[in-house]
Amino acid sequence: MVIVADQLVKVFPGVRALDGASLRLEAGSVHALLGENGAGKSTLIKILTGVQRPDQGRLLIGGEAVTLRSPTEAAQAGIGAVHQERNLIPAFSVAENIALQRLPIRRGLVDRAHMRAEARRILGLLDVDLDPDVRVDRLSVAQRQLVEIAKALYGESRVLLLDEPTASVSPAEAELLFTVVRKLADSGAGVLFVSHKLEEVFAICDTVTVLRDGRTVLDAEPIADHARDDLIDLMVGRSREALSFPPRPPATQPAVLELDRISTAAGHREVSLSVRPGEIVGLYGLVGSGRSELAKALLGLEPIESGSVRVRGKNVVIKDVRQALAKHRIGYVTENRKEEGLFLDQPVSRNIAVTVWGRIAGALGHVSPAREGELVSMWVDRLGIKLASSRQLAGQLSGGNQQKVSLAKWLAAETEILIIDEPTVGIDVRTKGAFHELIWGLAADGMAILLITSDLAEMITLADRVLVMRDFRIRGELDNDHHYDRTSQAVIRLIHSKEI
Amino acid sequence: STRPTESAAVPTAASTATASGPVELREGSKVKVALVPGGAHPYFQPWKEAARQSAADFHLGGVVFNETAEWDQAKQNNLLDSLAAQGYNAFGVFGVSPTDINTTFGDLKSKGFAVASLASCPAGDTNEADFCLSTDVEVAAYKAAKAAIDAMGGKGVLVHLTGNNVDANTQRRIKGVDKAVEETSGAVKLLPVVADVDKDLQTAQKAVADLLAARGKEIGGIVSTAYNPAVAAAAGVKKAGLPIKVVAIDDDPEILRAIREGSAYATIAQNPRGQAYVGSWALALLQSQQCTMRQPGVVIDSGSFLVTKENVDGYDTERRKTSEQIKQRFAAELLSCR
Amino acid sequence: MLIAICVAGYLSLVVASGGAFASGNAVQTFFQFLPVPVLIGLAQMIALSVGQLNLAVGALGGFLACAMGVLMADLGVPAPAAIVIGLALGAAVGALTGALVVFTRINGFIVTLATMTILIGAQYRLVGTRTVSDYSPGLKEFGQASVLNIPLVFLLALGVAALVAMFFRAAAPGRRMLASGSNPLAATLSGVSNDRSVILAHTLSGLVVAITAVVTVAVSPGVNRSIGGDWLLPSFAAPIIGGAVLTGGTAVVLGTVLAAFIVRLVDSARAEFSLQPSWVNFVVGAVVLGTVVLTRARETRRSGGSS
Amino acid sequence: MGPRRHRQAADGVSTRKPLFGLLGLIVVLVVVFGTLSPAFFDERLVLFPLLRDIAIYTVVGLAQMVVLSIGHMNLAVGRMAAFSAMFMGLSYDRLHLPLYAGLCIGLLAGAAIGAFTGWIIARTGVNSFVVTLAMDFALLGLIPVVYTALTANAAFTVKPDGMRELRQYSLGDVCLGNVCGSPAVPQMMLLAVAPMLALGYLYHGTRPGRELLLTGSNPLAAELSGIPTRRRVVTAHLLSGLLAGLAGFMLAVATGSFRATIGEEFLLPSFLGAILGGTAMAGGVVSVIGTFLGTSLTLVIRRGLELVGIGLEYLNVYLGVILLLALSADRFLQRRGVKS
Ligand SMILES: Nc1ncnc2c1ncn2[C@@H]1O[C@H](COP(=O)(O)OP(=O)(O)OP(=O)(O)O)[C@@H](O)[C@H]1O
Ligand SMILES: Nc1ncnc2c1ncn2[C@@H]1O[C@H](COP(=O)(O)OP(=O)(O)OP(=O)(O)O)[C@@H](O)[C@H]1O
Ligand SMILES: [Mg+2]
Ligand SMILES: [Mg+2]
Repeated sequence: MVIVADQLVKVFPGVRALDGASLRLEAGSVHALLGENGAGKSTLIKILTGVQRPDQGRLLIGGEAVTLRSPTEAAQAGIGAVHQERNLIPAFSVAENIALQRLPIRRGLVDRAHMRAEARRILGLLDVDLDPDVRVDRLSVAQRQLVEIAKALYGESRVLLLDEPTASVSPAEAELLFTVVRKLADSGAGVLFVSHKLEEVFAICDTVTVLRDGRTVLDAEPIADHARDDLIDLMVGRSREALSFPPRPPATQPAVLELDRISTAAGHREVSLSVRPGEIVGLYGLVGSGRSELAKALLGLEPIESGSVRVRGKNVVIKDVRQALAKHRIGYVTENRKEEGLFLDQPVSRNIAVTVWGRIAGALGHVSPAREGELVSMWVDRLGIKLASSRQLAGQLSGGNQQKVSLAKWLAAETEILIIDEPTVGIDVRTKGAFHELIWGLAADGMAILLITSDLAEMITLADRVLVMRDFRIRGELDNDHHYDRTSQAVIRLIHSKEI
Repeated sequence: STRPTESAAVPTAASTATASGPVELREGSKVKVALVPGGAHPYFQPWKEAARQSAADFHLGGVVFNETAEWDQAKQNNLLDSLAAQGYNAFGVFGVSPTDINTTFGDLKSKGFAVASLASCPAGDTNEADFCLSTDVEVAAYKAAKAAIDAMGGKGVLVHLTGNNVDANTQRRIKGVDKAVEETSGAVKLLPVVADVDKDLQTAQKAVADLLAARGKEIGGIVSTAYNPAVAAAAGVKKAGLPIKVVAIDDDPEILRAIREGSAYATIAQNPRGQAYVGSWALALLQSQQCTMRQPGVVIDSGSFLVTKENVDGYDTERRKTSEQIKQRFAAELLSCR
Repeated sequence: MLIAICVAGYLSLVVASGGAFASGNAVQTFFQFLPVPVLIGLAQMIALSVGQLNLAVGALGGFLACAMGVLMADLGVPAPAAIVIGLALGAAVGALTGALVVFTRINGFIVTLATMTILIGAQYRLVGTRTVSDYSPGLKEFGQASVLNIPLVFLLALGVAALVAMFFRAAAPGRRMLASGSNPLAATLSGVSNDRSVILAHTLSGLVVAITAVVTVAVSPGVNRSIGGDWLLPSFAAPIIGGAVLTGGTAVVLGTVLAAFIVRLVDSARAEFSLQPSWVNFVVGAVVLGTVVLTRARETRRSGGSS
Repeated sequence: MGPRRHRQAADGVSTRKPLFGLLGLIVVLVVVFGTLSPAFFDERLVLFPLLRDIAIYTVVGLAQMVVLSIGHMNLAVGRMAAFSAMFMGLSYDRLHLPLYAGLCIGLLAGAAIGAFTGWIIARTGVNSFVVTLAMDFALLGLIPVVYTALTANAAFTVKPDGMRELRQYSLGDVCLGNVCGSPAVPQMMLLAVAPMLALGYLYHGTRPGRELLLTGSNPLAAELSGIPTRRRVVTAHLLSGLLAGLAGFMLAVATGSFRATIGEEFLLPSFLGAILGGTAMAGGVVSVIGTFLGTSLTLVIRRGLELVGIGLEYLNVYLGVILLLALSADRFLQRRGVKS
């Protein structure tokens, strides 16, 4: 069976999200859908799953035209999807979330036994071992991601649409997913795979479609015929050279941020690290190794049980983020934009300006709109955030652009110490490059940066030193020579080192 | 018992007959009377009928009965203004808030309207209205309590059920009952007042049930100065089968029924019909410039009647007689007419 | 937690009253007036479960009670028929409200406030200021009947509570309602229709209110325009003290029942110690706050109420 | 907190404030009622008292709006009004203070009780609904005790100088040279306009105002963006108490005495005005003008029905029906507008 999208157009107030996008998804193949942030990938997927109705264009399934009025209809047509936003019911069990599409009924009531069995079977496919009865809100980011995939597989989808499924999972878990995807494809399913990680794309996809500004610029061609760079050129519209930074002379000034044998309620033990001005210290680890929570503890959001925090040489106790920002000039870019980073129902301008009001507010806390306006537009330009107007609601931006906004917020704060947690999750190649240059530049200008990322390539591109964390302890440190193979080897070795 | 009121009323009636002839309203067609209670309540229902009748009897331009004030002084003020805007020029009002109503009366007077305070007088000792025709809530409560105490044989434990605790009228009812109890100099013990139980029938019913469950044995009498508690008390006592004397105020059919079947001992009936009927008449005389009050703001007792099983069927004729006497009293003593 | 408070409270009352409070009569009185708060609490909880509010709980209840009263007393409709009509009417009004919310997209708060106003008016149209009391003795007997001093109406309420709990725990529509309440977007993407959930929620809410009205008609000496006038805040207090979240996604049947129980305890205490109304209000305030602080404080350190 | 916010973000319509719609509705209704009963335009007997009510209930709506802005509620809004009115009455009755001095004392009391409520919420993290409900009960108990102890009829009836004038005077009484304001607009309206301007500036022009909105929009993100969310919670409830107090004062002046029953009718109108005006219950979105318009709409409907001579048998029924019809029509037109 093939599914064809023909010349789709979708207009939102102020944006043409899709502007003549076409897609041809063959059964039995893994099909990559590439494009920059805001290119229209998620919109296309929302249309293929009946979440949104196209303004123009047609959908054909197995040759005949169809209109999908709701996700249910899409499911009935055999289309399953993992959307970019997390879409689980926190208070429900894993099994129930997976089966929510079609709850099995026996004698008028939900048949939990059957539901559990189904869940086990599907989780088995992914060979993830998760208790089907555990509540989803007890799961880690990655675990939730896997549940979503299981959910999409439920109900024998013949077509599977994956919108950045690997954005927040560890490499190992990603590998797992890929084998499943292959299995499905070989068994005759059609899989559409959206990702900004081109390595993955080349690893598992057969064919590729590229969107630019809502228009299809490369239509279902064998991926083998294309090199990484010309795909990037197609997405971006102009060629650009891959960037790599030379190692820098180690920073010399005294450390501005030092953790000395910190133990936290969250479970960290004896964590020590220090960051100098002009230095990027990478904190690597698998999902759930405790990096974000370390950052949170540092900002007073998790109680610190023992050890000391020194900022610019002085012992400090940080009560909350406000204090960290105002008094110590420390900023924290959260990893989880929807819950912790953004105000989805607020204009983008406020989302960005929130950290600067303290600085620009005058008497009576008056904020000059002009001053705010120019700051906002400056950062919108510098990060190339794609929006209709700065009054647009953050919730209406594309996933990647939302991520940019939550970063812009902290860059605008002009702190001296910046903790960045998973900065480039779901960010397209070009912008990723821009981010990297930006972060590198910030350090060059003397900012002290603690970088948390699960993206090893990114870590090796940026970090001067890499600390490896596992199970809430620092397992080791190594200097980064920005040489991917060598350093990655070393990091992986540290992670899997057996010594306690 | 109600003897005093009457014996007080009768001689004056006699005297008027001799002093001056009855006053006839000459030209009522320009007078439009609005009768405005504080809100919907059984007590005011007789006003409706009285409104129709006075309009017919005295050939008035119109008499309207409007209960949309919903027990909110601000709403009532607006309502009065709206009615004025519609051309009504004489107002018989039961003020929602006795402490505010003088202000309202003042405003109406200053706009040149005749105003009567019906069924309750403004708090304090001034009355901005032309006259106040009522049995004061405090007096009514006092009489109810006395009736209950008499029925209890002058001793025992009495409970007082009433409405919104922060309402000024409630405060006056509480005073009335307290007064009656004090007069027994300790022979009657009054339990702490149970207020705020008029919100809805079930709140009242619950309160009564809890009360009887907790103190039923010792209680000798219940006096209820609010409607729902009265209905609830009658039913509750009947169900519990306790020898408790329930005395209510007002004579809503439901309460009269309770008296007939013996679940309530008595009620203090007032004279809403008379208030509205005589009130409209006097207002018409004033607004048509035919008469003026000799003593503006005077307070007239509209009468109150102890209703028990014995006189439950007869008390209304007695009441109509009183109304007639009040009318004559107006003619004889209170009004000075051209 | 709530259970502990209930038991402790009840026992302390029994002790304080020198055992009198354990006597059959007192027990019966205590439970006689529990069904209504429990049921209106449940009705509100059902609306809350999808993130809706139902301000019309009291007005609808009062209207239905009066309607049934008038049907039986004035039009001589037999009790069973009147009850069926009442239940149907309740569900219908609920469904209509839900439909209005869904199709006009007007805030549910406004819609139910408007329906509340309308129903209050209708209730007055029906009975004016009189009290309708001479209807089906059979129904009134049922209202007073009890087994082992536990009133039937209370058992009825417990039955309803059990059904509601069942519905939210095990019935597919119930689960879908919770999904909609907890995260509408996710629900949509899982093929759950939020609109349907909202309509269903209001319908069920209306139905439970109708049951409350039936109980009211059975228990109280009569019905008049005051019925339901005092239901609004209690209907919210019970589920929210019980742990429901205003933005939806929760169904706390047990909590609601227990919370209603606690409030009822305060009533009884008021009578037992013939407390001043002012003091009682203090007590209620304190109990409410105390209970919730104890149950919730550990849960959330996040600032502010959940709404 | 998620759901409503997602719902809003999902479609732009529900977040845009229906101001013009409301204004249109009000105009239409005024015209209709005006033609049904020309008395509607009687300045002295209709417009003046109507505007006075609008002034009072706008302030009531604002008192609710400020807590809605952080996603909270204040169920004690009426009782806080009574509480602060009580202090005003006290200061006139016992301290014989002039009108505005007493006002200030009362407002302080209102702000204090509001701040206290907010403080409890911020400390315990308990749902504002429950805390304010409890506070309502507590005050409901406290206030009568004080009044019965100090007054004969649960009210302070002293009338400080200027009270009568404030109640009766209109802009017609303030003249520059020989040009006078409209006699239909009560001077009390100024007491509503002042807070409207202040709040408008607070929310649009200042840091604390925006921080209130963001706290309502997403408390966790607000905390993580360096907003002192707890302090903001206190701020919002403080303002709520303050405004409730002001409304209490205005009502007392309009009706005549500072009494215990002040504010009993405030609760539902406070929500109705704010929410009709486009303020989101979930927090993060407010509209000051909207609150004013929403309040006006409901009061205009009621007053119009009164003038047409609708009795209690139909008043409430029509009130609800008209409200629903009007809003549905408005929504319908809005969506048409968006489509085209
Ligand atoms: N509900 C909406 N309202 C308004 N604009 C929207 C809405 N949804 C998407 N858009 C706009 O449509 C464009 C495409 O969005 P989409 O999410 O499809 O991009 P994308 O390709 O998924 O980007 P990313 O890789 O960052 O997820 C963006 O400019 C976005 O701002
Ligand atoms: N195995 C697990 N089971 C349950 N919860 C987990 C697990 N691993 C992590 N979590 C939770 O999920 C979140 C992710 O862990 P955390 O962010 O602290 O570590 P991390 O190394 O920063 O992971 P990430 O790469 O997602 O940032 C934390 O709230 C953590 O408590
Ligand atoms: Mg996307
Ligand atoms: Mg993390």
